[in-house]
Amino acid sequence: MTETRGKSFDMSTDEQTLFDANEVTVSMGPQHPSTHGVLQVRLKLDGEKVMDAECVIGYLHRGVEKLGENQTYGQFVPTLDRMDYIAAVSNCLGYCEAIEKMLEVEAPPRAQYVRVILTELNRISSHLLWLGTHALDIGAMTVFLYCFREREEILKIFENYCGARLTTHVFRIGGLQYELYDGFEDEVRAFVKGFPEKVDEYETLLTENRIWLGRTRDVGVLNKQDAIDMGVTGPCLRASGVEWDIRKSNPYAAYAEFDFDVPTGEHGDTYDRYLVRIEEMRQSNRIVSQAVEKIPGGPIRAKVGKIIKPPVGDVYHSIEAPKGELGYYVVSDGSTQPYRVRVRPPSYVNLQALRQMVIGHMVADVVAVIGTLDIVLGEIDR
Amino acid sequence: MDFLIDYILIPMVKIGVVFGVISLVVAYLTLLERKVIAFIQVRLGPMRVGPHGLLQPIADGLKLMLKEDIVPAGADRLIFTMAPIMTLIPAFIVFAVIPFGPDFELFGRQVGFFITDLNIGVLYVLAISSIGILGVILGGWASNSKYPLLGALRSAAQMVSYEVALGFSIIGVLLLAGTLSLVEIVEAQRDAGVWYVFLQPVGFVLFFICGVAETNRAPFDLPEAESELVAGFHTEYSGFRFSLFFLAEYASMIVISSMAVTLFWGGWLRPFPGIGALGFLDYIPPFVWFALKVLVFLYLYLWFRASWPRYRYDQLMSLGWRILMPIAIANVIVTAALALALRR
Amino acid sequence: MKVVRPEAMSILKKIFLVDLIKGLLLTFSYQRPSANYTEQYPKVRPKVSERFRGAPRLNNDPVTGETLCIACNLCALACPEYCIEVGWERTEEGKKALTTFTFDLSRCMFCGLCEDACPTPCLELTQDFELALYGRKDMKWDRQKLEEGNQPIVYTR
Amino acid sequence: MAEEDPHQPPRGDAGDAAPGEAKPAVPKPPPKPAAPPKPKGPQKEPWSDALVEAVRKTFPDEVPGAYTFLGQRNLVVRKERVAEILKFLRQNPVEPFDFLSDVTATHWPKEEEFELVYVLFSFRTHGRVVVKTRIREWEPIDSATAVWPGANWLEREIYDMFGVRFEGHPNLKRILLPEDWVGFPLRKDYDMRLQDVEWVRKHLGIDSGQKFYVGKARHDDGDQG
Repeated sequence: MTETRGKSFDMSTDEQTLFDANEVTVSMGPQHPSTHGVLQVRLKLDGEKVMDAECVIGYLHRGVEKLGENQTYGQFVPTLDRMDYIAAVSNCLGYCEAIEKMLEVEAPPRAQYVRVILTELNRISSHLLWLGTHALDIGAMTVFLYCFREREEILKIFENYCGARLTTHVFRIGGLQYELYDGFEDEVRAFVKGFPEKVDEYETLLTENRIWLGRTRDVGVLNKQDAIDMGVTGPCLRASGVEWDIRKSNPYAAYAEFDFDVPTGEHGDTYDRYLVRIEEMRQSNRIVSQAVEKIPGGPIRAKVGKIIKPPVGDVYHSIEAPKGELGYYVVSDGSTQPYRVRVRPPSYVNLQALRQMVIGHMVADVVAVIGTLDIVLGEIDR
Repeated sequence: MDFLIDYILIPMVKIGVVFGVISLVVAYLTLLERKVIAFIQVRLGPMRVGPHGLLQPIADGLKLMLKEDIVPAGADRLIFTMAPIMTLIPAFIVFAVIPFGPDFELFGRQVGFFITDLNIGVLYVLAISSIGILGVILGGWASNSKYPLLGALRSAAQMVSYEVALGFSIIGVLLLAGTLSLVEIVEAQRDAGVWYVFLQPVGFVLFFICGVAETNRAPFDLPEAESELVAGFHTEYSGFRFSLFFLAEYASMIVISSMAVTLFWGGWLRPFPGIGALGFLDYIPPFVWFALKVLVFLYLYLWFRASWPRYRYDQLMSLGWRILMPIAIANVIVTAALALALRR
Repeated sequence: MKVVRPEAMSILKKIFLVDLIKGLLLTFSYQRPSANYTEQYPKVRPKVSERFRGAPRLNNDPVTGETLCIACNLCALACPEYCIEVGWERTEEGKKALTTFTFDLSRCMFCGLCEDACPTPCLELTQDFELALYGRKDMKWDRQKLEEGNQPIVYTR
Repeated sequence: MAEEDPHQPPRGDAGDAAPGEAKPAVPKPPPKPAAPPKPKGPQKEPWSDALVEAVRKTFPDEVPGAYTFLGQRNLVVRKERVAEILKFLRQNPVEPFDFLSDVTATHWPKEEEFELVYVLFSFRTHGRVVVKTRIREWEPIDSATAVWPGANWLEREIYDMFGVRFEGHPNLKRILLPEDWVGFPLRKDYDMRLQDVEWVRKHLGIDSGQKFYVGKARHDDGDQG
């Protein structure tokens, strides 16, 4: 991308041309400790200052969309888990709901509630992983392990529920495959009860820490207009001051029945994004605590035939994944296989904003900004 | 004969002992670091080699020695080879002047618990420890790679800035003790009956902060910031040469801790050396007191590393020049004025 | 809802490094051994959940010892990775009887769709999770291996 | 075997999804025009409200269709002034769609056409509209980057996967695939197993096992090792 918006360098001043000869191009990644996967960022540096940055992606491209065209609707679901493998449940939910929308069926209320609980737990686990790695990038290594400890509890719930921890394949089109196991509510309740004080612990380590403040405040600023223009979604957009959460604006599953707030920031810097995500974890916790108390009874799967054949047509359905708007555009030609599945990956679009966020900052800030965007390369490259 | 024993044999034995003990301590410091940080992070750390991983440093050392030694294509071979040695040697020879304890008698001979007592010991430590940085810079430059180069640049700037503040923070102690010999500084604290940290708290805090920065440890570990520069100046190093850098870093940690103990925490002296009522503490040998105090400081190093994020390069610079330097200078002036006033 | 930034610290708190010391105290308190979270994996076997989707197994009838598989091929059709091959022949009565069953574990992603599709309690994903092998060839499990179940190498230390 | 497999996917040419085999898998036009199964299912319903009026007023000849399908509002436009229409939609006073969620494409080989799909979102009404336009193969289309800079990577991906050229795009080159890759993988005539064998050999130094499958759309796999 060549257009430069927001904060950019004026290359025409004398000072800049004087030092042009000292520019050095550093390739950060694809093997680098803090590019969160196989992202390559080509940095043009003047000393430690970033003059230009270019993302090179595609190292993990597996052709998920092509695979989808060659599998039946039901078979495609486990493949989706491999996209954003940090938030596999969200991927699954978005796709299943898109197909349900096409089939004009609705998952039964019990399934909806379980979906909400698992998706919100997944959001917490995704944010925990983000917080851990983001803090690790900035040098606070202990937060990483504490976050993983809590994430482990969530993964245990997933494992008990559906038999897998990461690539869960947890929902099916039309509802759920697995009935809740004995003790599910108790485990979730125990987690929900203990979690807020763990968040307080992370905050003790980071929120007021002067080094953390220095590393995150006014770093990677993305103002409101730029964020909208760049198509940034999720916590990154909300930190820039846009109050938009698909769970509120276009409620899906059972989200309309729960009481929660959408945290927004003001400055659009790394510190605001940190605060927004921390608050989102608390809000997700709140949703789970409400949902687990009133799981309705009844069937867990709507009547969907063994062969899923949606009518001819197309549908775009999007949900609020932990990283942002996760959209599925499915075209059906009436057969058992989708004619076209398009995934709108939130990380992919958010990563576009990296360039304008890092120009003018230092190398160390590039690491902080990559961390704060919360990208998952499996989703970007698909 | 006496000449031979006093000036050849005893120093040789001492050097051998100190070198051996320090090497061992450095090796086990790596284990201590892994264990302490592991426990802070609710983990166990190395557990497989020996009971509770006690033989881990030896296994690590063996592994590093047996590993292939890679010199990258395009690297400056000679300098690339020399750089780790240039870092390691200064880190070890600093121990020549560190007093581990008072004189003691051995076979009817008065032997000092230090290799030598230079009358300019403090200067010697400062001078030698700044040579080590040369190896870091050269190593980063000779690798012919961009990340090491950035790491070397960072460490050069960092060392230069913090060296100054470090020097200033010691001056308060020197004013009080009136000597540059480390042994005499400890003895001066004994005579004064109080550790200098109580007279120079600001000086001590400054010294330790600058010391952490000097040794490139968290939160000032910018030259090797693994999440930014991969591994900083030693990115291209492998095997034994890498382990030399590694040893040097840990040896300098011990140096800074020993210096802090010697200058501010009364060296080998027991707590409250002026209070006779605590005389029973004298039964613990002075060397143990010294070792305990050094251990506390080493623990602090690890504790900091586990708890705090890392500074950014420009923040580090502004901290050094804009905050630490003025405070250090003010401390010197205040100490000098008070010392002058009280002496009258 | 706007997130609230913490107020600026007072000068006194700043000088005495209160923010940094708070963090230090927290990390210090976690050194107590009771807070430890590590599992010593090969020594202590982790308890895998009942529904865990691990190594596949073909169940036999516990009484007669005959296979429960009716060779319906549903698992092979359900598999997104096409890693199951079912071979059968007609018996004299015209019924299908299982002859071979090949499961390519190297391509399996343990999604559980084959298990869901199986109309009998035959094909099952068990709790075995130690599936590392030295060669890809061994990853193709035949009927015998599937019926015996996985025999993982047990490491003692 | 065939009588018991409801899951039988049409494993033939994935292209037009017509099985065309002897297996009675998915009979596309139901042979028996029996009772009422045909009208069942969602239908496209014409959509007209103030927004459509406004668009039609500004671009009288450009909007041949406007319909809703499953509650989703679709606007079919002609390709010539897509960027202008998008700009109008972003700024129109009735319902400003200030957010571009997605740009994507679908290949329709029978018509030799590509359908470009723009998904817009309005922060004010929380409504979505899907703007669709069709172009012939190799026909260029105006880039939306002038309206939303965020369309940059999305359009690059379409170029990468379908070979659609966007005029006025600042940096139109491949994004997910290597720069010198030959072929556009998401076109329907690009088989799932197909790949740029030359590229793989040149850059990875291996003979890909999948070269045996070039041009052969088969799912049964031999031992690739």
